Amino acid sequence: MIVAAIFVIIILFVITVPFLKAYHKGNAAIAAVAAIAIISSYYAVIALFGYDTAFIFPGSVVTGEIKILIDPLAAWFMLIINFTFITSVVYGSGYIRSYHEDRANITLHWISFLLAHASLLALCIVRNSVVFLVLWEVMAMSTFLLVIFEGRKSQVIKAGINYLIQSHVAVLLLTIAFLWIASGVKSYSFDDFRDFSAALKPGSQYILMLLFFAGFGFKAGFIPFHSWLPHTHPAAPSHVSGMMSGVLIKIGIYGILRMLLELTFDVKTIGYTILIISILTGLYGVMLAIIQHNLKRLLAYHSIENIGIIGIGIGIGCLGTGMGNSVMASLGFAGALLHTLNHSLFKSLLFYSAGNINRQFHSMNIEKFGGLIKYFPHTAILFLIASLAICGLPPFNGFVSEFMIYMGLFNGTSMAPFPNTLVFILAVIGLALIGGLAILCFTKAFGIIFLGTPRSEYASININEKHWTSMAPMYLVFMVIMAIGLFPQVFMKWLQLPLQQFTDITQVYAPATGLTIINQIGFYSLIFIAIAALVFALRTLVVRKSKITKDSTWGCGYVGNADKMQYTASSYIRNYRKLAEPLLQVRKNKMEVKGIFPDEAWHHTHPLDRIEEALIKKPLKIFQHFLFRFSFLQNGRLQFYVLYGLVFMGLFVLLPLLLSFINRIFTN
Amino acid sequence: MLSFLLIIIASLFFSGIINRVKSIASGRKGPGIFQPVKDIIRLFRKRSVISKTTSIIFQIAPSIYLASVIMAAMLVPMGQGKGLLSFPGDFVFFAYALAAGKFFNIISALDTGSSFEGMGSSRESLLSMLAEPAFFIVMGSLGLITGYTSFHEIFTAFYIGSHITYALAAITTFIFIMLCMIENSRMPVDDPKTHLELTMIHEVMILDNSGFDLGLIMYTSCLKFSIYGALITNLFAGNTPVLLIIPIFLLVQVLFATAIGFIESFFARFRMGHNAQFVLVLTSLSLMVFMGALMIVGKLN
Amino acid sequence: MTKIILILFIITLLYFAIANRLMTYVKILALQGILLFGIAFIELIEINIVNLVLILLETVVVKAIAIPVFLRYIIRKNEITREAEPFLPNSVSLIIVTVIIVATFIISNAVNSFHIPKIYFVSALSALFCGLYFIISRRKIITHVICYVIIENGVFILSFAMGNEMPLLVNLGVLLDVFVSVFLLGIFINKVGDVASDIDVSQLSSLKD
Amino acid sequence: MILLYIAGALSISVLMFLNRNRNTGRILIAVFILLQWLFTVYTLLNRNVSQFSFFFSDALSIITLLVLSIISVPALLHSYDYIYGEHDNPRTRGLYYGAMMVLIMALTAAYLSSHIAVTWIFVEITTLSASALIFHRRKAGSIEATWKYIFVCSVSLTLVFIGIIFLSIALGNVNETNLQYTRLIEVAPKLDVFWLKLSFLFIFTGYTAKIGLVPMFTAGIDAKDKAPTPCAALFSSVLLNVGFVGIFRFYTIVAHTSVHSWANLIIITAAFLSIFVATVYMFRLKNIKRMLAYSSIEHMGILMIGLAAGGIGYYAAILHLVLHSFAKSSMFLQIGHMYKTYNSKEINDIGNYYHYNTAGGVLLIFSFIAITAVPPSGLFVSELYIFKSLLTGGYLYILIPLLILLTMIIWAMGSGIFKMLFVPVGEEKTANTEPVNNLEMMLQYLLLAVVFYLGLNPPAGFVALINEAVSVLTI
Repeated sequence: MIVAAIFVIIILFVITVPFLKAYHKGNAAIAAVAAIAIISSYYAVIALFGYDTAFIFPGSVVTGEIKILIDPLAAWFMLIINFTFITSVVYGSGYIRSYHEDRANITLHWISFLLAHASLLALCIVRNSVVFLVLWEVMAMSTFLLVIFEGRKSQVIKAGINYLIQSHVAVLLLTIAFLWIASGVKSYSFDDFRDFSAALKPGSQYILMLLFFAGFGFKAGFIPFHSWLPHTHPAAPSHVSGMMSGVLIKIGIYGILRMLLELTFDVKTIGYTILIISILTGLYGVMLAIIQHNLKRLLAYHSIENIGIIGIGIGIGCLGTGMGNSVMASLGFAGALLHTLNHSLFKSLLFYSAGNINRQFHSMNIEKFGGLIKYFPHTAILFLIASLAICGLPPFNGFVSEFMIYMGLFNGTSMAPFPNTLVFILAVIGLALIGGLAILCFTKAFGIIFLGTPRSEYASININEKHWTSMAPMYLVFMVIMAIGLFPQVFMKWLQLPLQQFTDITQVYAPATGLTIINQIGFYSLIFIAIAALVFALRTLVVRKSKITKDSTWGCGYVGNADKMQYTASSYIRNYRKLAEPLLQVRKNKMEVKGIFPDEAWHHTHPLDRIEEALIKKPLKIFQHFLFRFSFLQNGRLQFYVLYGLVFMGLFVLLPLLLSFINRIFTN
Repeated sequence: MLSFLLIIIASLFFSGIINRVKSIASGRKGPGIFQPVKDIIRLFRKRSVISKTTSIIFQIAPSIYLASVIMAAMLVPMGQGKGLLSFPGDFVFFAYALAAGKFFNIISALDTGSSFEGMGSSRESLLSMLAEPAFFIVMGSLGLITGYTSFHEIFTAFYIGSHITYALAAITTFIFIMLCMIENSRMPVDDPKTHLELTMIHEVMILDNSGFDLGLIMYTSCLKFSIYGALITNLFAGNTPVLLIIPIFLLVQVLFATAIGFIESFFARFRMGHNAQFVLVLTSLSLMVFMGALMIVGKLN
Repeated sequence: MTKIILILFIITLLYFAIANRLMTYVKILALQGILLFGIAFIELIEINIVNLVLILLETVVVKAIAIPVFLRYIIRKNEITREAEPFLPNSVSLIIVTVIIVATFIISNAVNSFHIPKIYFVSALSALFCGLYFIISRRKIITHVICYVIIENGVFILSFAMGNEMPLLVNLGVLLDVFVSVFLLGIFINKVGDVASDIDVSQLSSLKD
Repeated sequence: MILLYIAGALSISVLMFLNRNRNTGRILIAVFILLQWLFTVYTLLNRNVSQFSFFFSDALSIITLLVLSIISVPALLHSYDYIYGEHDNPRTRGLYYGAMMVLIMALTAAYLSSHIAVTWIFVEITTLSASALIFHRRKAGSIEATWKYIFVCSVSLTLVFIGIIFLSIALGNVNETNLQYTRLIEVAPKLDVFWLKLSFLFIFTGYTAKIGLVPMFTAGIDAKDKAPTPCAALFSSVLLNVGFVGIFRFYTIVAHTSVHSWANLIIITAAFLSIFVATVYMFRLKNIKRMLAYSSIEHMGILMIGLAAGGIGYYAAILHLVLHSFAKSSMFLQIGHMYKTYNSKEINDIGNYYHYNTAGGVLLIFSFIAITAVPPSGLFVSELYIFKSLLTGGYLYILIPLLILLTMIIWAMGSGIFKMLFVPVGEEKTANTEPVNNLEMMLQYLLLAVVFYLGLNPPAGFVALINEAVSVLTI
């Protein structure tokens, strides 16, 4: 019994871990996570091969009976969650080690880590709205505790609270949505959703679906609900950020997909809504990612971008179903699901690499770095691979999913009637731009951090990147990335059953699905690699004969030390910034160079999040001002306290009299 | 297979022709059309000097750059003859393969830690990023007209008959040429013959490459030219039989090269700041193509 | 007869409004006590004798004598300044009190379902609201206590109205009195007397947010 | 039996007051707890039995009595340690315990009383004893708080009394002199609307001083702030409940008349304003005890809204009452430890508490979850029901602002509490971390555990009890 087993593991862990040494806590966590992962993965795998697991708990008076169902969709997400959690826990056990003196804190950290894992898994399989909400908030709280691991810094706490509140708002939206349904049907089970929503008017159906979309969108990070991500990721420890942007935000995607399955609504309208929002999300995310100077913030914005891409996939899928075009539908949903997996892979890899650097320098400011590839060769190469993957370049996994989404889009372009095709072409433009901007962004990130020469004096560097706790998970992820890039057909086979839940296709490789290309893609990527290898081999063959002389970079005649003259991150993206200035909001303050012999001059840019400013910061400020207006109430004056009572009673005595009086006047 | 060979062949004399035209236009006799190839071969034999600051990236990048372009070349069909590889959605692969190559090109420039190469790569990355959508829209709309998603099928099915198709073909050709210029950072956006690093894009990125690597990069750009030439050929002579296509192709290549030569000798390059706008113009042009496509398939009339 | 007494009671309220010495206030309290005694004597004549005696004693002893004397003692002991120091000039408070009384008359007329003479209702309600008004408009803590006692007297009158049906209520009123006296003792025997009796409330308002 | 209990409690408290010896004090406390529980068990055993014709053990009284008896144990024990740590003056100690026992006794009696006047009397007594507790420290602040509490409470209780008189006038019109609740419910439909409205208004306004709602909430804040934390724990749980009981009993009367909707209007207005006020101050406050006091106000507002919304809201209101009592009291007791650690209530002086007292820190985290009604807290369930009742009752225009305000409150509380838990203040000051008494810790954890358990998996008996309590309204 999966649930019981997981419970037992958690209980055991909670009991034992406080008494272990700080060093062993990590290993205990690894063991526990692995155990949970193995157990749940078993059920997931059999579900992917068509043997769903379902059982029913009696539940309590509050919840009603709790139905547990492990269907392929849930299984797919469970596997993603498990994989990322395993890598994350291994990496974390090494990452945390430097904090070993604060044992209590570490205990809390690992316990909440385990809770987060369990609750995420449970969210995938539970089919009862009350329990769902409870688990949802358990997940939110535990991840919140994970985020504030370095809570000694007050800004970390601030970021954590920000995250907590925003996820709570999400819960409220979901609560309203669930209550709306629950007020109609007498149970909290997901199974009644369909009938309820079928009975609604189309408008209400749309609003209901939008409620769910907003609620889950907060977790997933669709604009305008994204603003917690860029604050939370820099605050959190790297393995946590990896886990969060790997799987935590995916649970939002899961929720949306699940509701697409459970509810009845006009698929097309929802499809277009999701599609448009997702395009905007993707563009917005990458556009802001480029101008970030903090590596983790940059990665956070890229999570937003990738959520956008996934969303585009989902949108296409919905539209495909709406138009009865199973090719498009399967391409869309397959792309979305696969990209969910892919993003969880390369994004966690990126965060782990960032962690290796952060552990060394305790800074994430890109401008400080340079030439790190000489100190962190493994990290650098892995970062490069992940960047290529996230840019969706062949022969890596990102390309496969984006390719499917492209195919779906082109397919839809020919299907849709006139005004709507514009949406599709907009999506194409968006996707292409996203790809291009991503390249700009990651050439910047990789180039500035790892290449060139250091832009600031490094303190004594004692590299610890080769510790197995950081290398093993990273290379594991890398292998999976390559595997998906080169042999996607294997994973497509696993996607078959989840796809069948959304589309009417019975056999993924039926030519009707248009997924047959995916087999070949891997093969072509192989060819690409082969050619590259061939050329490089040739080169080495030739070059080996003639000896290579090493000399300093050509400085256009300038012979002094040119390190300070290197292009910085902000100068690298200056052209772009100029171009996108009207859309973005960048606070600049600078000191111009003046005089013939100018002394120091500086120029700072602080990228702001326009949507956050407009939709969250400003309204909050206004509201708080409004609240402060009323702070005269508790003024310590006894007379006033008595007066309040008088006023209150007077209100209810005189108002009715007054009203009746007025009535009497107007009646005659 | 055929197309691949043709492209290789064309790539040998393409930039030679350009140089020849330019020198004739400027009243000189000019070198033979195979001069560039000879240069490249000479470069292959030369020893290379490598900057101390560079890393492994700098050494593998040129090979991958070339590989990406070769990969792209294999995807291009020729008349009724397929390309070496042809599959639905291959033009997506085409674009992304080129992008991959560019990625490495850029980071290898950054690897040297020189301010000029940083500058060049920044410009290059911005321009190519802005160029991406145009290509996709054009191919997408061609696909919309024909209902296919692979180069070969699209071009064979694309039939130039009506007024709209003339317009489409014209615009598309223009876009392809411009894309090609941007890819190789030639005249309107960049002038390879300029001697001020501050105004270069592509040339300034390869300042530190030398010997074999430089040769590779040089040849890569030749190859790119002939690839785009091949695309243009296909656009017009999509479904002509194989034997007939060969002369057409060579003809087109020559015309293309001369055209570039004339452009480069009679036009002045844009100010660096204006390049971005110019590239965006391509996107809007490609939207025109899309509208035309919509008209053809009768969704918009 | 009772009506006259009640009228008198209301007049005391008016007098309270214009009086501006603490001692006068205390005297007014004593007078009200006596008036209440009178009402009780006339009204509750037919309830059982023990209860009646209890009530009469309470009115005379506590209301008319104990509380005034005690207040007088406090004022003397802490040599509180004799001025009442209202926020508003007396003329204004006179007007307000008058308005309150008139308003209560009007309200009582608006209500039709009475089985008790309205005058009780009027005097009680006006005592209540005047008391609250005095609390709000006076500055000294001691005046607050006095005004609270006035409110109580009003309530007491109201309880007389129901006295014959439900003597219980009157007893509750008595109980309330006892509470008040206990509070007064408790507070003013304890430190509050020293800390806060002679100063005005504005200084006793440090607890705020 | 109840007379016995009252007599016993009074005598013990008097003894306590006179006693100067610590060990006797301990024994007396033990005896009192024993007595309290004996009486509770007795009441549990014979339910729906009228005692001495003024007291009746119905469902509501049993629920509240149980809550009281459970909370009084940690309160008393905790107080023992509390006084012990303070300047150990036997006289003040005696007064303190005596007052607390009287308070508990009065609360018990007030819960059980079946006669509107008797309820009123015992509520008056709670005011007396509570003010003695607030007065405990004898500093300027506590004196001020005491004075304000006494004054506001007496004024409001006078209002209640007036309300009762109006009610009796209304009764007089139908020649009815019996003030038993049961009888009142029967005659309610016959009563004159004007007097009924008036009396409801007065009684409601009066009892707001106890339950801590707008308009009369003001004094209670100072009281909870200045009273020693164990007393604060009692004030913000069981003392609020007595106000609720007072209002609820009268509400049951009104619920059977045409005044019902009007009463709902009053209640909702007061409740919503209370939540609003709580939000206003949550952002300004730097004093954790006051913050908790305001959060009590907020919760009372929520449950009153539930009461007014009707339907499942009735059930939710009482559930919320119970759970809130446990959560808030345990939280206050924990704050007591915190106060001992830092000798300050100011959030800015407290930091990195988790480091000094891990068990306490974890408890605080859990109580934060519990008090802000974040699932899996039990309060979440009750709030869920309340939202549901608002949704079904068509009060969407209340629900939306309510949710916004609640979110704001969570924000304010969260930033305060987690700052205290993790962020160190200035230089690492080595607070005097005397080991906390494990028994107390355990009791606090138990209280919290009850919150979570009762919320998520309420035993059938409990549910039945609540349903019985609210059945008066529905039939």
